[in-house]
Amino acid sequence: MAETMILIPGRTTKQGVGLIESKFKKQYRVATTTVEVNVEDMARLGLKEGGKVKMRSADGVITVKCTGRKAEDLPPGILFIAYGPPTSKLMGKDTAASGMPLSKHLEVELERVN
Amino acid sequence: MSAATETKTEANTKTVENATCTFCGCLCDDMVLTVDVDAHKITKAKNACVLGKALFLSHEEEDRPFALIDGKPATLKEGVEEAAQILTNARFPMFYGMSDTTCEAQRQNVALVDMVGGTIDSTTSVCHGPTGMALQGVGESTATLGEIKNRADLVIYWGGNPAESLPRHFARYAVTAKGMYTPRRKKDRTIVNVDVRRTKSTPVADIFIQVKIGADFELLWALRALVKGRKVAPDIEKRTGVSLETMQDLVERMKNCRYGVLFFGMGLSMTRGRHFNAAAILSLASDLNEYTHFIATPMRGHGNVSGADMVVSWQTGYPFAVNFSRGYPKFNPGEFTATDMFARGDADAGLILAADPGSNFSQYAIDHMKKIPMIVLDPKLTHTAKLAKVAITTSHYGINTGGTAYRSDGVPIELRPCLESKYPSDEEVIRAIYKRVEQLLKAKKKTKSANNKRRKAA
Amino acid sequence: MGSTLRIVNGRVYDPANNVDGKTRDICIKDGKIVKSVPPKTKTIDAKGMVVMPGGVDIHCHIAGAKANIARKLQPDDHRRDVMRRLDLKKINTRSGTGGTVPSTFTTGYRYATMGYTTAMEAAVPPLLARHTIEELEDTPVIDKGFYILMGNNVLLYQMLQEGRHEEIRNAVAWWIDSTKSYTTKLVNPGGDEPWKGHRNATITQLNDKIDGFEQLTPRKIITSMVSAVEDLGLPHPVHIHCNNLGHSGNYKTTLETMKAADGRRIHVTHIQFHSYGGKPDENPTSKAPAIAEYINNNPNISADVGQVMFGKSTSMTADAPLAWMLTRYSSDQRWVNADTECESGCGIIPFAYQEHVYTHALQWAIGLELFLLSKDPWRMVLSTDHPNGGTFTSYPRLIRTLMDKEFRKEQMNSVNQKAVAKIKRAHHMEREYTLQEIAIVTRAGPARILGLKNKGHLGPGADADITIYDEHEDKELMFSAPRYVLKDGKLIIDNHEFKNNHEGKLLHVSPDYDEGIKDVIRPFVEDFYTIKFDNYAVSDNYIHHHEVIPTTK
Amino acid sequence: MSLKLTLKKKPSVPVEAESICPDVMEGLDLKQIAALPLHHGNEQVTVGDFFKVTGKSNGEIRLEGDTSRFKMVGDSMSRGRILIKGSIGQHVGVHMSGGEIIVAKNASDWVGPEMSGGRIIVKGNAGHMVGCAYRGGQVGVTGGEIIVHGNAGNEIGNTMRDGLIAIGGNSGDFTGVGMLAGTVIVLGKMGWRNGAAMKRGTIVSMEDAEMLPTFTYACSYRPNFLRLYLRHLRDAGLPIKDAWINGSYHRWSGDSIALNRGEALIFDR
Repeated sequence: MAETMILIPGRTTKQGVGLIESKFKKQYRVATTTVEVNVEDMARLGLKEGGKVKMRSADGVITVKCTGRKAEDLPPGILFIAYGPPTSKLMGKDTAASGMPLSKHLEVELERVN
Repeated sequence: MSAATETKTEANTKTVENATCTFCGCLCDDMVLTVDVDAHKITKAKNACVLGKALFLSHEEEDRPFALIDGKPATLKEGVEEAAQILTNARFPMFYGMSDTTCEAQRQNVALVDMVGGTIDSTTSVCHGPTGMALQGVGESTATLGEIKNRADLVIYWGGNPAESLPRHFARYAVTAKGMYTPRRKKDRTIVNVDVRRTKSTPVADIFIQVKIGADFELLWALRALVKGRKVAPDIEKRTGVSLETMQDLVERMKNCRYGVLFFGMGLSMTRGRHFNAAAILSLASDLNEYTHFIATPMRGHGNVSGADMVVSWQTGYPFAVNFSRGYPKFNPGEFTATDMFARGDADAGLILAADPGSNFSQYAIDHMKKIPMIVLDPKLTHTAKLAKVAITTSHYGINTGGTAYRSDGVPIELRPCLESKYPSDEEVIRAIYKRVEQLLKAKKKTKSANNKRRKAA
Repeated sequence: MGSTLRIVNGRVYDPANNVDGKTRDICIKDGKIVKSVPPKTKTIDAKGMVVMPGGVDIHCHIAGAKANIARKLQPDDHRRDVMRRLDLKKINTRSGTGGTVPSTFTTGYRYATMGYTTAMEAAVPPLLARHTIEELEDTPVIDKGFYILMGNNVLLYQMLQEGRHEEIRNAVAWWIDSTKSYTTKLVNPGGDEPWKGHRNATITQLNDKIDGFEQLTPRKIITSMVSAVEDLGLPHPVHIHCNNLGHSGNYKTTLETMKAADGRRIHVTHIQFHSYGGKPDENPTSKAPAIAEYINNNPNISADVGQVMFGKSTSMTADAPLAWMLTRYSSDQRWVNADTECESGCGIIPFAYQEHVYTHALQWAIGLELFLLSKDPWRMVLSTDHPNGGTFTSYPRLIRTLMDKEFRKEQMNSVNQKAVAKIKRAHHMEREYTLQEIAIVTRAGPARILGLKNKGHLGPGADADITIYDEHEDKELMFSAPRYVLKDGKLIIDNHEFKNNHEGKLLHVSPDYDEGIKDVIRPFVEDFYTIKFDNYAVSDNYIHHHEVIPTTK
Repeated sequence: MSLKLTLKKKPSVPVEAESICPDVMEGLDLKQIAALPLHHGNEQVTVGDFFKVTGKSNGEIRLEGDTSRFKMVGDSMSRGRILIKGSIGQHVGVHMSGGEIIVAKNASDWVGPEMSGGRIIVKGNAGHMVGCAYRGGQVGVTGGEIIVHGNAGNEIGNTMRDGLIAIGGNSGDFTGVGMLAGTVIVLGKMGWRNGAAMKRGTIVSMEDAEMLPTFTYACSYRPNFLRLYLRHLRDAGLPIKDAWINGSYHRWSGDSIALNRGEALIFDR
């Protein structure tokens, strides 16, 4: 079962520290491949903490791990992930004459892997 | 750098005081760095936050070749020569980056792009470029951070998470900082956080307002209407997730504070509405000046991204997305911005200075970068360096190289490097490329005019 | 090895040396004017031409934080006015954009092509001096310096409140020295505290108490700064933008400010904007005669006019409440406010002066009246407060307006008649400036007021900054396109063509001070600024081509 | 017989082609036309380098081939006609004051920015910023008309002061943003936040649209002027339904943040 949600990529401290160390090392890779999901959404979609999920936008698809966030912290239907090469794959090319495609409001289909 | 601030404590260590951390836009200039001279390492970074500590303490000069051409090690001279050849032969080269380097390097970079008739854009376009465009539509009311520290009694964080991206923002500037008219720190301030989700910044707020995703503009617009004493549609709560009472309460607080500030992040500038979201928050602050003193200011990520704005503006008149194809500057975001030029397939070469679009641009843009000759200057191996034809290793600004960086509020700071590097600075490399391109272009011009003469004679 | 040059057969206007249109040779060696050069020397034949020292702009806004915001703000202003990159034989120039706030390179080139060789940026918050210096370094050809804003400095307020005059003098010296600036500037002294901290109000009377500083008034700030600058012997006195700029009835404030100097030297800038009669919030009237008369009778006062020129301008000022007031009169949506901690405010709005608007026509006419009523051109010099009253590129037109009464009358007839009805008939409207008087108000006068001994004249020892004009009936044409311009003896404009690039100097003053003052300033900076005290001063790394102008002490 | 420019080779990078304009080409012979400058990136080339030039210059220019990388065609055009057989690049008809441009396929971003007269017809889709002001500009289109048969992107008619912009398909976000006056008609669906900060002027859509919280519903009525406009658009080839001509519209007034004298007319099904 896939559900359409809004993905917000953003900065985190872990991603920042990882990026200083190296974009090719574990800390950065883990930080940028873990998506936060509302726990209620997780339950509905049958997702487990640390389980793999697929996110598909009109422009690309990535597979990452998921982690739960309390409903009052992250509203249903919203996903959060640290910026990184994976999120770039989901961005479109159209900038609407603004210089940057939407990078913090990505419509994605979220789906459990396996 | 004055000698007084650099003291040798023991035989093999030295201390550099008042050094500046260049990781984020806070540009904290109160670092006390202890350097183990023999080990060529920074061993202590007093006053640094978690990001700053990582920056200084994990700094290690990788033993990389001075240059890579097609992935193979090369000398600096060979790298410069190859870069110069690429730029001389390009018709529509794109210069991008500049957020993690000094203004001195940025100035040379604009000189180079001016000479080759290319296009220049900075990482501004992927963070607060829309805010720059909003400024061009509606203006802004802003301040340096010290004025906020001294005076602000109402601080609103909107669509940003400084606790994670600018860790010392609260303590140095806006929440727990002690100022002239805010001696009791947080007690003298009301902190509001507006966001679509709870973040690590939310706990510092006295008031948290959770706005529905994608409804920031509507909320800002409704607040503007209320400030102006106009009505808003009754379904506003349904639209924004925020009740009219909450809005009215916020409006009263904003109108009645002594000095109010709206800090905003990419939650506004990079979500649907972009420059209009930014224009809405800038306008809200301006509107409020009918009642009290109010300012709005973006929170900016990279160390010297503001410097890139500054330099490009003073040299060309425009802040970013500037094209020189016709021998003079032309500005048009969407046309001359880097992601557009790469994703559309317009650029036929690229020079990336201190940025990594290979990891944060869209796949469309990255795919095009792989097709054209790219030149990269960076201290580290990056995704962009991996796809580049020429990758030149440079020293790290702020750690190895001195120069100027602008804080996000426009305050310029002179950097105090603490470690020497065997690698050249960005400025030196750009200068070298400039010199070589200048020679090549003169030669090209000569051949061209000779050819023309020959053609005419024939 | 010295390069030499001789300019022959030109009619020389060198008022500082009492040369008024006589044919004289000018000899140049190593960038300086000398008595003689060997007979076999390259010459410029200036037959039928007018030779003057290079122009000196005493008050303009060309570099630094607020100019840069004004640039970013107005891409619409740059688009139609571009400057191409030139591939010259020896060196390439840089491209740029113009409009009311040109890019740095364009600013330098345009001043030079107009025959101006020195310009002073008039308002810089000390905290942002480093930015101004970087921009000035990218402003080619001309020599330049800048004034730091000291009229709303909170630390100085504290010292003044407690009567610590000795410390004030040392602090001012430290600030001048550590920012590499030229003098102190007061803008709407006392106005920032009510603006920033008290619901966007401003201060209106010289004797008003300043919010938070019960013992302080604008008058005290002015007199204290006049004393400090006089004691330090800065080459240029306090540069004052009086309170109440633009408000009807403000001429009284201006007179009071000049009287407050009590016989000591002050420079009152863009005085046109401060010469209005009438009641607050009503239409202004001209009080130019009263202001001109006071200045004529008081040799301690110098002023620049701040002429308004019709067309597009950008209002950019450290007087933030003024910009806020102007938004009421602007059709442009854009307004910028920018506070600098503990030091200054700033306001910017795109603006346009229109002939048919009563106030604009009156402002224009008041400026002309001040010029025409002035009896001492050495003390009432030319400026448009670029780009506030108009851009510096409009100087040639202004010069023609002063030199050509028929041209002036034509313009008088095409502006709002209600505004100029009285002024038009005045006797002084018949006066025409001579070339010698123009040489005074555009170069010799400003140089003397600035205390620049090597500028504004053509005597031995002067910098070889020289402009040679074709003599022409149309003075606008003549002054907009000099035949030759020399900077430091180097031919920049050669037969109307831009031939050479040049790096101008930063002119700054380095007064002595008691090192102990740092211990007084340091704790304040550490507490109430956001950068470390040790990072405040502009280091010598920023100083490349420069000249320290000596103090008179 | 009109002047025909047939593309010989595709440019490797975008070309600025403001020479391709009746005002520039009128009265020139074929050789002179072939020698007119084009700007291929930073390199100045000629019309003849890219196009085979045939026919006769009589005020009408036909462009043949894939010209989607040619920018600024018809810059400041005041008369005559340009017929574009394929797609066209950015800034077509920029600062146009008269004449006509017809694009058979698609047009890129910035169609007719800051135009003051004349007409541009795009048979396919158009990009963003149709009939807008450039960044920083306080006034956009001041006259003329732009008709797009297909869809168009964001900021249609940004700060326009007069004239007509009609979109046959859907429009993007911020349609009619900051309008000072004039008319924008969208037959399809508009995106988000239409008419934000508009002072005066009219935005029409035949599909439902969510209005900003600062717009107020005024009434439903049958605006007379709209019939004229719609008939005119029908004549221009847009598929105008009779129901639209005769139908009733919900009138919303706004934007109350600005003057509140603008209106959005949403077709009442």
